[in-house]
Amino acid sequence: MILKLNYFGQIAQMLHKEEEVLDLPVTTIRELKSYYAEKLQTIPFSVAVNQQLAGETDQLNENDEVALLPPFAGG
Amino acid sequence: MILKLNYFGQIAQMLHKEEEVLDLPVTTIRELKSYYAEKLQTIPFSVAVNQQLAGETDQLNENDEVALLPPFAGG
Amino acid sequence: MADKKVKNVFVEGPITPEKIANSIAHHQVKTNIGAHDIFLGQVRADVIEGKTVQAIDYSAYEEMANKVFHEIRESAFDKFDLTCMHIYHSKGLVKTGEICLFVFTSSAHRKEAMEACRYLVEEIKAKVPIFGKEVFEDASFQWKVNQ
Amino acid sequence: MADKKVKNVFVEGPITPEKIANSIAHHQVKTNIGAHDIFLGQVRADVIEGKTVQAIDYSAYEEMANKVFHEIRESAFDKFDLTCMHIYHSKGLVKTGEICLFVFTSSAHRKEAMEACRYLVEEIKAKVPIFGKEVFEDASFQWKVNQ
Repeated sequence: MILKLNYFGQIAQMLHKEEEVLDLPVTTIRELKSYYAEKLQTIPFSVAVNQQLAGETDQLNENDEVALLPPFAGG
Repeated sequence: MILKLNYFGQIAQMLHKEEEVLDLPVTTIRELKSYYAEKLQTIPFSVAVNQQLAGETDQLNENDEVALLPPFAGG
Repeated sequence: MADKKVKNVFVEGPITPEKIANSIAHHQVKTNIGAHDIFLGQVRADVIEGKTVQAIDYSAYEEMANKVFHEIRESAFDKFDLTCMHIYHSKGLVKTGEICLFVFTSSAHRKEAMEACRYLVEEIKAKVPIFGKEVFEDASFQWKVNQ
Repeated sequence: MADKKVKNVFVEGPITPEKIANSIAHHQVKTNIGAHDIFLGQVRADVIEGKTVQAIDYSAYEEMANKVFHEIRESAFDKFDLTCMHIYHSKGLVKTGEICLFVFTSSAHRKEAMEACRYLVEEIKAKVPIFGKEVFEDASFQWKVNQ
């Protein structure tokens, strides 16, 4: 599935990029998370789809804007 | 007993003065309060002696600085 | 950093936004601070029996008030882990829309700063002998009482 | 006075005391306000393994962050009886002692202003996709995580 991926903070640093378009073999957030879990090692992260935080069982759709978000540090 | 009396806010307004020295026939705060209750009609008030809030049964001493305080409105 | 000297909390007339800005700026050298909480009391144009408040004329039993402010400060330093604490209150005339109370707490962390600020405001309203005359547009007035 | 338009909350670099003063001054025409509460987040010079934080470099998923700020604002207007509410957050470099978060609530009465301010700060810390790199004096860094 074609996804527009956005990386932030420590994740962008580790992956050496802030965005990319990828065709990934995933259809749910759970699958996406396990796909990235090994690349991101110990960094905890949440996932936003089209700028909304997504739950584990949410489905992904073609061309979704997907963001991998490390822990928040606002304030 | 000679007392240095200080009046504030609505009480000063009603008594037409801010301070006076009086020789009053009172020895406790309770007596002082009942002495003033009729002059001050419906204005609730607390009493400070030498700049500390006083309780009903506290004793007064010669030359005490006594303040009659209407309800607080700070802030 | 509890300070044993009784300070003068009273400011003649309203507390200006510039005073507040200066006070904030002075804390930028204190790099152990992570959170500030500021409470501001502003004079409201309440309408009472058809008449609108124009200003509050504040008076106080000043010497006692400053002592009570001091006690409140000391007790807040005991209760909360604060870096700094500042309190200013107006005396004299403060018009509607102007600021009459400025409470400023600073701490390493937000929880302490916010709880201390709230504590201070409640204590000030309840315990400090300050009196306020709400002046209406026709120059009549009534005496304000804290809730 | 809930506002349906998504605002830009981000300010480039630190939030200045002058900006805060201007924001306070702008509220002096709103004479139905009786209480303001202001929370300020300030960058702390924490010492971590012998190295001192010099600055935080903030980044954000800005478009989503502004939407989340908007949702938080709307929910605060629903929960609390507020006259006004303003939120600003820094992006980019904010040095120790400088201000990175400014939350400003105003209401007729103190309780609402203070509770809303606290609610907003907790919501912002928990829900907004903002990231912070704590930069040390030797230019090394670590990623900040909210407690």
